[in-house]
Amino acid sequence: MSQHEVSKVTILFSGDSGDGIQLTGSEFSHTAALYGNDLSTFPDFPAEIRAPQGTVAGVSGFKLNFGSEAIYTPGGSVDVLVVMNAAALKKNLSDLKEDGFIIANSAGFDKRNLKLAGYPDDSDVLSELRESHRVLDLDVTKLTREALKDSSLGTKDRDRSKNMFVLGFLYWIYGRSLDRTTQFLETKFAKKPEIASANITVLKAGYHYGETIEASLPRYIVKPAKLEAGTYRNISGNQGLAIGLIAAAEKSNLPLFYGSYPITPASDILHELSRHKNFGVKTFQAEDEIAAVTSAIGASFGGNLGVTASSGPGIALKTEAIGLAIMLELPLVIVNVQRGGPSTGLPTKTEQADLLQAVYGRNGEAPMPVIAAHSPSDTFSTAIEACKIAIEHMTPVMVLSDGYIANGSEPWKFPNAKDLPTINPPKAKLDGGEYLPYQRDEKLVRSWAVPGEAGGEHRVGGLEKEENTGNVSYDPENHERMVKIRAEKVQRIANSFTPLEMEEGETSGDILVLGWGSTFGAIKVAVRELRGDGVHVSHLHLRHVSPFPNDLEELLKSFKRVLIPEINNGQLVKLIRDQYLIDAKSLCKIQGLPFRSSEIKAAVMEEVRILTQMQES
Amino acid sequence: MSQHEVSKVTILFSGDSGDGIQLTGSEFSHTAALYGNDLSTFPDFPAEIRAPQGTVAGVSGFKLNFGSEAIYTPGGSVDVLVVMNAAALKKNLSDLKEDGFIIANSAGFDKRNLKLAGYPDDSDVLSELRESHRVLDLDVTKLTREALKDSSLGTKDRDRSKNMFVLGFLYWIYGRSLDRTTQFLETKFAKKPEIASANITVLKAGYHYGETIEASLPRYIVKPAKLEAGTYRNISGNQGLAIGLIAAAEKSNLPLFYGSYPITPASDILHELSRHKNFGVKTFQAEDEIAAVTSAIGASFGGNLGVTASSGPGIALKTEAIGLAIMLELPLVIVNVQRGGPSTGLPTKTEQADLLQAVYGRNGEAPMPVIAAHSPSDTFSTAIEACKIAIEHMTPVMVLSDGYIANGSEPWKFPNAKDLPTINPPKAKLDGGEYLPYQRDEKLVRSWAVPGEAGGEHRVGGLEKEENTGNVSYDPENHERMVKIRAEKVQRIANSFTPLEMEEGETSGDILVLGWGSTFGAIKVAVRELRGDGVHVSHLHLRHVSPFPNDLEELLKSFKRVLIPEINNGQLVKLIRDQYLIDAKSLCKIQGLPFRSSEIKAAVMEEVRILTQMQES
Amino acid sequence: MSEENITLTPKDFATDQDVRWCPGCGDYSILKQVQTIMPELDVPKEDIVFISGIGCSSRFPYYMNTYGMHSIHGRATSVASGLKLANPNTSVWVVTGDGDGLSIGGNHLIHLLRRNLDVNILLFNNEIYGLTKGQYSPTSPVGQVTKSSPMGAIDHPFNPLALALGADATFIARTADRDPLHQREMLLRSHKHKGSSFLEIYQNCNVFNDGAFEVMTDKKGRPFTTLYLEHGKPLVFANGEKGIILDGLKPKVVNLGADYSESDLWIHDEHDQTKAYILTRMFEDPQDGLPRPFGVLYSEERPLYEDLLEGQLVSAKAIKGEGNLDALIAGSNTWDVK
Amino acid sequence: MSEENITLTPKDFATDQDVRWCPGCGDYSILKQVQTIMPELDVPKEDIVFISGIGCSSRFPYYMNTYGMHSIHGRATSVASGLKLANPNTSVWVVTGDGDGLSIGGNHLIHLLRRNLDVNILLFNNEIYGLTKGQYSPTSPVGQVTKSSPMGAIDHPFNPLALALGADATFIARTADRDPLHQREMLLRSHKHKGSSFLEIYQNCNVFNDGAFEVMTDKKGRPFTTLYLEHGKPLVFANGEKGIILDGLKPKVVNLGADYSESDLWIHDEHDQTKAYILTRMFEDPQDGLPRPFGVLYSEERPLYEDLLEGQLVSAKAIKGEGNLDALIAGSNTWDVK
Ligand SMILES: Cc1ncc(C[n+]2csc(CCOP(=O)(O)OP(=O)(O)O)c2C)c(N)n1
Ligand SMILES: Cc1ncc(C[n+]2csc(CCOP(=O)(O)OP(=O)(O)O)c2C)c(N)n1
Ligand code: SF4
Ligand code: SF4
Ligand SMILES: [Mg+2]
Ligand SMILES: [Mg+2]
Repeated sequence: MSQHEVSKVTILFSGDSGDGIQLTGSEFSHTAALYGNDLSTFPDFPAEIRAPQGTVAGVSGFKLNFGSEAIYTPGGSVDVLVVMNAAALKKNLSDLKEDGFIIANSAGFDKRNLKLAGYPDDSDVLSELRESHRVLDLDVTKLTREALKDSSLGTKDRDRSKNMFVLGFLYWIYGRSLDRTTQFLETKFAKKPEIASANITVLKAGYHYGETIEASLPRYIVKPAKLEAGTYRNISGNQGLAIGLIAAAEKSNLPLFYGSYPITPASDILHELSRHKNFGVKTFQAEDEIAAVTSAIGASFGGNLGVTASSGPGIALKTEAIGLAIMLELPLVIVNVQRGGPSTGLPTKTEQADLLQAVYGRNGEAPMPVIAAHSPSDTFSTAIEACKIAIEHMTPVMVLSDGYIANGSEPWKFPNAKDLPTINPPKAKLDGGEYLPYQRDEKLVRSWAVPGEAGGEHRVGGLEKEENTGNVSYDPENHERMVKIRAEKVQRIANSFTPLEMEEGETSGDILVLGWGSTFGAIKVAVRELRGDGVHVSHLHLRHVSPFPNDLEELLKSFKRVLIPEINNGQLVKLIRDQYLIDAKSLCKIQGLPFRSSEIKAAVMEEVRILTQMQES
Repeated sequence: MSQHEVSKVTILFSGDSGDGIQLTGSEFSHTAALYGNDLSTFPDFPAEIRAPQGTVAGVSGFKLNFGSEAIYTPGGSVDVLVVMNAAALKKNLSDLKEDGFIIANSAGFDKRNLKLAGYPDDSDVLSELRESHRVLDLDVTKLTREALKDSSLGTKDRDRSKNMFVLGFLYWIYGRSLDRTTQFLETKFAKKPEIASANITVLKAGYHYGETIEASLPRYIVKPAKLEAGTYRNISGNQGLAIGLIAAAEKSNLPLFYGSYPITPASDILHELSRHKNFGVKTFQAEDEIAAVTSAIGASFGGNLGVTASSGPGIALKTEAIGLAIMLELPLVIVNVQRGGPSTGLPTKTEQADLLQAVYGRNGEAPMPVIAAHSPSDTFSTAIEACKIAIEHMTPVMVLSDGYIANGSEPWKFPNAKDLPTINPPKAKLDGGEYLPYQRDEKLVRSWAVPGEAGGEHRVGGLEKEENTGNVSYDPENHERMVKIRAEKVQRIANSFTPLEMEEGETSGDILVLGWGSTFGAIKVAVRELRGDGVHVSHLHLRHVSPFPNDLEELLKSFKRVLIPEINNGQLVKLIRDQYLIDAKSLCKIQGLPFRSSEIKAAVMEEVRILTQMQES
Repeated sequence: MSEENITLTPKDFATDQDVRWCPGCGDYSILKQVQTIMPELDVPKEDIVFISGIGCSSRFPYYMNTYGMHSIHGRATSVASGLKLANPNTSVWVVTGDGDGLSIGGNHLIHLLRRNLDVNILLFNNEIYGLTKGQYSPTSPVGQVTKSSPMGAIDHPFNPLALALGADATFIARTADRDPLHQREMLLRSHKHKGSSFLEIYQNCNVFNDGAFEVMTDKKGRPFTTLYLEHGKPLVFANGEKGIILDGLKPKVVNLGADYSESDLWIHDEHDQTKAYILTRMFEDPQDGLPRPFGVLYSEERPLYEDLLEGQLVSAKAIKGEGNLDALIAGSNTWDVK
Repeated sequence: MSEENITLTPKDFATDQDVRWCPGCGDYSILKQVQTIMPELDVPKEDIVFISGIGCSSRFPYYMNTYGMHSIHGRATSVASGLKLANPNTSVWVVTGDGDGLSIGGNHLIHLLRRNLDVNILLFNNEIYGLTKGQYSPTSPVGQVTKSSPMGAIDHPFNPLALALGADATFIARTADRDPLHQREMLLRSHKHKGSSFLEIYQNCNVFNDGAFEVMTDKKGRPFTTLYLEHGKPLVFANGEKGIILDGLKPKVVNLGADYSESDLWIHDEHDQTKAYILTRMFEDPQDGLPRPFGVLYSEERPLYEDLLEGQLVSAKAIKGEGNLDALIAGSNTWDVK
C-alpha cells in the first residue's frame, strides 16, 4: 500500500441520471471543504430531462477538483474517473489522464448496459481497459445489497444507496472522515430513519471495503490548503448572483423586482430569488422575455431596482426594450447567463459568444456598460457592482455570466453585510422648483423622481429628448448632443473603476494573456504553471468589458504579444484590436466546454516560439 | 434681366403640410428630368401625421437638386428657398446659402403665422431678411385668387391651387415648359375639369407673373446633363427595393412571400408589394415583427423566397428568429430601413446606426452577410443581389437601407428584365438516395428540399446539428466544426464578389474616403470637387459590409490615411480597424440628416493638413 | 395631499406640450374627458401614472401632467404590470391602440387581464394604424381598403371584448369618443373597479379611417344602432321603442308596446358571464338588427395579483422573519478556516 | 403518390432518432396516436409538415418521418402561418405546449385562430414547463407549488378553450393522452376541419407535475368528472346515470331516471357558439359537480385565409394580367435621353 502526497486531484463522478451522481459529488466536496481543501466543482447534466437509462445521452457527471493549493477550475483531465455504468465510461474515458485511475461499477457493464452504451455486447470492456489503465472494478450493486442484507427495505430502495458505497470507498482512498455525510444523511432522512441508516451502513461498507482490499490500491494524501482564515461556504454562480442582487437591493434601500421568464441556464436565479420573499423580493414570472424586461423597466420607473435575466435567445428578445431603458436612463440590470449558440444551440452547454451582442446588439447608438463575472463566487460582487452602476449612473447594465459559472461551485469566504459597498440612488430633490428629469450632474447622471413623489411628475419615453427638459425633440443638433452625452456618460463610469491589477505576473513583459469571464481559472492555472517554468507571461482578467478601464491601454502596450482566449470564435479580441490597434491574437474553443489550462499553455508556448523567431530573425 | 448659366441648383420647396409642397416638388422634378437634367430629390415630412397648421413642426419640405452635370445628392445648402409661410422660413433659413435666394408667399407672414412660427407678431421678417438676402415676396394667395376671379370654384378650392402659382413662377425662372405639368393636371383631375382648368390657369399666371416682373430678377439656365442614352424613370429607394424583390423572385422562379409589420420608414415597401399581387407576390401583414420574420422563415421552408423588412426597433425584435434562420440555413432576406435611434428615437429621420447590430447583434456565433444600398436607384440591384446570395448560399442576408435612401428619389436608367442576373436555387436532387440536409457543396452550401417533394422529408431546428445529417448533436467537436463551417460559408460568399472599383480617384495615394450606404452622394461630390482642386483623395464605397471583399485590405493599405464618414457615432470604422489594424479616422454626423459634401470636404482637408504636418516634421 | 387635490381642476392635468394630433382627431375628446375626471378620482396627482405604447393614441401621456411613460410598441401593459407591482399605491392607466394593444401587444394584454392587476386599460380603437399612416389593424373589418390592403383586408378581425372575456377579464366595457358623458362614466367605473379594467373606446381617425363608427356615433342613427347598458335595467334602445329579449340563448329585438313591455326584456346583469358573452357577440352581424352594446358588459371581483404577491411577502416575513442579509449570505452550510 | 401512401403504416412515420422524453411521459402516447392516424389522412407523406416551438412537447417533429421544423420558443404558429401561405397544399400540424403556445406564443396563437388558416394545432397541456425543469405555466392552477412558485402560484390560469373561442377560433376540442381512441378521433376531426383546429390535449408530465389530470384520466373517477360530447347527442355522463340540462343559461347536473330522461337534456350542438362558451366554462369550479367536457366543443365554417389570399392573387391577375417584369421596372412614367 502506497501513500502518495499530491497537491491536487480531479475526480469525475459519472453514471446514469438516476444514480445519485450529483449528491455523491457534492457530499465529497463538502467533506473536502471541511477538511480544508480548496476546490472547484462542475456538474454536467444530460440535455434531456430524463434521457433513457443506460445510454450515453443519459450520463450525468460531477467534476471535482480539490487540493492543498489554490484551486481555480474544476480541473482539466481527470485523475480518478468513477463510472457507474458502461455509458459513463464511453462518454468520459477520453477525459482521463494517461496515468489516471478508473473505479468502475462492474454491475453496470452487463450485456444490456454495454449495448445501450454502444459497445459490442459480448466485449469485456473492463479487461481491455486494464491493458492501458489502472482499473478497479467492484460490483457495487452486489456489495451494496450484501451490506444491506439485514435491512427491511425493498430491493429498489436498497439499490438506491449504492452511490454511498462509492462515496465511502473514496473517503477511504483520500482518508476522509464520514462524519459530515453521516450527519447529512441523518438530517436529510430524518423522517425516514430506515433509509438514513441504510445509507450510512452502505457508506461505511464502502469505506471498510477500501480497508479490506487495501493492499492493491494507492492512497492519496491531499493536505489542507493554505486558505485565508475565515468562514467559508460553498456557492454556485447562480446562487451568488441571486444573493448579490438581494444584497444590492438592501444596500440601496430599494425593493428588488425581478422580472423573468425561465430559460436554461438562468432559471435557477428565479428559483433562488423566489425563495427569499421575506427580503421583500418580488419575483414576477412573465409571459415572455419581453414582458420580463419591460416589467422590470416599469418597476424601475416605479422606484424599485428592476432586474431581469435570461440566456441567449431570451436576451435577443430583450434588445428592443433595453434600448428603451437606455433612452429612459433608468436603473436596470440585465443578466445574461450565456449558453451555446447560435439560436437554441446547445442549451445545456457553456459559451461566451454573446459578448458582441451585449456591446453592440441594439438599434441606434445605444451604449451600455457590460461587466462579466469570472467564477461562481465572483458573481456575488459582480451583481452588486452591476446594481451600483445601474443605480448610481441611472443606466441599464448587462452582466455576463455563463453556464459554466452558473452551475459550477466553489468555496467562498463570504463578506459581512456591513462591509459591502453602499449604493446611493440619485434621488431627485423635489424642493418646489421645477423638476428637470434630464438635467445632469458632473457624471452626466440625471436624477430620479418616482411616482408618489409630489412635484416630480414628469413624462419619459423612447423618442429623442431635449437636453435637460426631456421633452420630445426632433432638433438635429440636440440629437447629436444627446447621443454624445449618452456615450460619454457610459464612458465616465470607467472613472470610478479601481486600478487594474494583474492576476499573475508583471505589468509588462513578453506575453500577456488577457481574459474575461469564465476562462479565469484555466488562464490563471496555465500562467502560474508557465511562470513556474520560467516563461515571461502575465495574466490580466477584465471584469469591465464596456467601457474598458482607462488604464487598460497602457498595460496592453507594455507587452510584446497579447493572447486572448475565449469560448467563442473571437469576440473580445475584436473590441481590443479596434480600440487599441494592437495585433492581439485570439485563442478560440467552441465546444460548449471550458478551456483546459493545458490548451492555454500550448497557445502561450506558441506565442513564445513566434517571439523567439522574431527576435532571432 | 440677367441670364446665368449654372451647372446645378438646389431648390427647397417648403410650407405647411397642406400646401401641396410634395406635389410641387415632384412636378418640378419630372419637368426637369424630361428636359434632360440629372437630379436627386428628398422629401422631409413632419414627424406628426397632421401637425398643427402654421407651426414649425408642421412644415413639409421637398428638396431638389438638378443640374447639367451628374447629380449625386439632393444637395447641401440651398440656392433657392421657397417658403409658403413664416414657419417654413424659420425652419429652413439656416439651410440657405449665403448668396441664396428666397421666394416667399407674403400671405403666410401675417400676424397669426408669425406668432405660430415663433416670431414676434409685429415683426417685419421679410424686410429684415432683405438686408442679408435676396428676397422676392409675392402675395401668392392674392395673386392666385385674382387669377381665378372668373372661376366658379369656392375660395377653399381656389386657394388650394396656390402651389401652382409658385410652380409656374419657377418654371419661368428656369425657362421650363408647362406641358408636362399641364398634362399631369388634366389626367389627375380628369373627372373634375374645373379644378384642372383652375390649376392650369394659376400655373400659367405664375409663369406670366415672372415675365411681367422680369426686370428685377435673375434667370438661370441649367442645360441638360450629358446622361447616358437610354430610357429613364424616377425611382425612390423603397420603390426600388420592392421591385427589386419582385425581380429576384421572377429570376429565381420562386414565389415571393413578404412577411412584415408596418414601421416608418419601411412601410412603403409593404404598400408597394401589396399592389403587385398579379406577380404572385404574397404580402402578409403579421401581428408583430417576430411573426413577420418567422412567417417568412416558414415560407422559405415551404419553398418560397421569404423576405421581411423593418426599421431599428422592429429589427431588434427579429434578432432571435434571424439566429434560427442562420441555423436552418434557409434563404431569407431581412431589410433594415434604418432611422434615427436608439429606441423609438427619431422615427422620421435618417441614420446609419444599425450597422453593428446587423453584423453582431445576435446571440451566439451567428454570422450573416450584410449588404448596403447607396442610393434610391441602387436599392434595386442591392435587393436582387441580396436575394441571389440568400438563395444560392442558403443563408439569411441583411440589407441596409435608410430613411434618406428610402424616401429620396432620382432618375434611373432601368435595365431590361432579361439582362438581370439569374438566380439558381440549390434544389436537392431527390433521386431515391438518402437526402442529407446538411451535406454541402464546395461553397459549403447545403441543398434545399421542400415540402411536397417526395424523398426529401427531413427535420430542421435551432439546436446544433450534426454535420451532413442535420440530426441534433451535442458533440463538442461537431459544434466547433459547425460554428467554423457556418462562418467559413459566409466568408466564401466574398469569393463571388466582383473586384472593387474606385468611385473616384486612383487605387492608392494620400487619402481614401471610405463610405457605405447613403453617404455615397455626398462623398462622391466632395471627392470630385477636391480632386478638381488638386487634392490627392480617392473615394471607395462599400456595398458588402460583411463579409468584406477580399481585395479591400490591399486597397486600404495603399493609402496613407483612411477617412470613414458615417451617419452614426462611428461603426464601420470599428470593423475596419479591428480587421485591418489601420488607424482609420471616423467622421460622424448624428443629426438625423445626411452629410453635406462641404462637411466631408472639410474633414478631408483636415486629413491633408495632418499629412502635410507629418511630412514636414 | 388629497386635501390639496380637492382644489385641482382638469387644467392642472394638462402639460405645456403642444397636442399634436390631427385637427379633428377623436383623441382630443378622450384627452379632455380623462383630464376632466382626474380631479374626481380622489387620488393625489403624484400617484397617477399614464403608460402607453406607440401610436397616435400612445402620445397621450405627454399631455397629462402626471407621471407617465411613452414606452415601446405593444408593451404598455407589461410595463404597467411591473410598475403596479413595484408601486401598488399608484393609479395606473394604460393608453393603447388597436394596433398597439391587440396586434403586437395582444399577448401582454391577455396575460395582464388573467392576472387581474388593478390597472385601467383604455383601448383607443380606430380600426386603423394611425401613426404609421393608415394600414389595416386587427379590428379593421374584412374588405377594408388601406395602404397595405389595396384589394381589401382578408383578416377576420378580433372582437376585442370577446377576446378580453375569453382571457378571463374581470371588467369589460365600451364607450365612444363622441359621447363625453358616457365616456366619463365609463372612465370613472374603470377607475373604481378593483382589478384590470378593459375599456374599449371607439375613436374616429378622421384622416385614415374617417367615419368608421358613423352608424354608431352619429346623432340620427345612434338610437337604433346602439344600446346603453345599465346594471339591473332592461335592454331598451331606439328611444324606448325597442327592447331585447333572450329567446333561449339568442338575443332578439322586439318592439315595445303591444306585445312586449319592459318587464319582458332581458335585464342587464353585469355579473353574469354568459350573458356578457352574448353581449360581446352582438357585434358581427348588423343584419340581425341588434344594436351594439355600450357600457359595462361584465364585472367581477377577483383577488388582485398585487395583493396576492404582497400577501406572500407578508407571510414569508411572518414565517421566516424579516430577511437577514448576513444569514442569507452565509447560507446554511459554513466552515471555518483558521 | 397517394396510391403509394395506401401501403404506408404508422411505422413509416417514425424516424431513426431515439425518442428522448422521460420514461412514462404522456408525450409517448400522443406520438403513437399521431403516427397511427397518419396513414389514414390520405395525404402523401411528403405533403405533411410538423412545426413546433421549444419545450419537451416541441421535440415532436424529430420523431415524425415527415417534413418538420423545431423552431423557436412560441413561434410555431407564426412559422406555420408562413409555411401554409407559401405552400397551401401541405397538411400543417403545429405541436406546442402550454408554455410555448399560451405563454410566450399566446399572441401568434390567437392571431392564427382569428385568421383561420387551415392548420392543426395540438396543444400539449401538462400545466407545467417541462423542458426547463418545472416552473408553473399559464395553465397551472392557483396555489401550485413549483420551482418558481415555492409559496404557490398566484396567477389566475388561462382557460385555453375559452381563450380560443374569444379569439374567434373555428374549431376547439379537448382530449387526453390516456385516452388513445378518443385522441385518434379528435386528431382525425382536427385534420378534417377546414380551418384552424385547436385541440387541447391533457398530457401528464410524470416528472414535474405527475397526476395533474388524475381525476379526469384515471379509470375509476373518470366517468364522473368527464363528459364526452357528441354532436346531436344529449349530455350524459357518469356511466349514463347523470346528464346536464340548461337551466336558463346555467348548466345543471341532473340524475337520469325518475325525474329526467335523456330527451330533457341539453343536446350538443357543435355549431352553437354560446353553448360552446358555456361548455368551455365547465372548467373552473369542480364543486358544482359539473364534469369537464371532452370532444369537439365548437366548429364553424369560415373562409380560409390562404384561400382569400389566393383569391386576391387570382383576381389581381384577372384584372391586371400576369405580372410583366419589364413593365413593372419601367413604371408608368419614363423618358428618353438620347
Ligand atoms: C417595434 C415597433 N414596430 C412597429 C412600430 C411602428 N408603429 C408605430 S405605431 C404603430 C401602430 C399604431 O396603431 P395603433 O396602435 O392602432 O395606434 P393609432 O396610431 O391608431 O392610435 C406601428 C405599427 C414601432 N414603433 N415599433
Ligand atoms: C426565447 C426562449 N425563452 C425561453 C426558453 C426556455 N424554454 C424552453 S421550453 C420552455 C417552456 C416549456 O414549457 P411548455 O411549452 O409547456 O412545454 P413542455 O416542456 O411542458 O412540453 C421554456 C421556458 C427558450 N428556449 N427560448
Ligand atoms: S392619424 Fe388618425 S388617429 Fe392619428 S392623430 Fe390623425 S386623426 Fe388621430
Ligand atoms: S419533463 Fe415532463 S413533459 Fe418533459 S419529457 Fe419529462 S415527463 Fe415529459
Ligand atoms: Mg389604431
Ligand atoms: Mg408544458
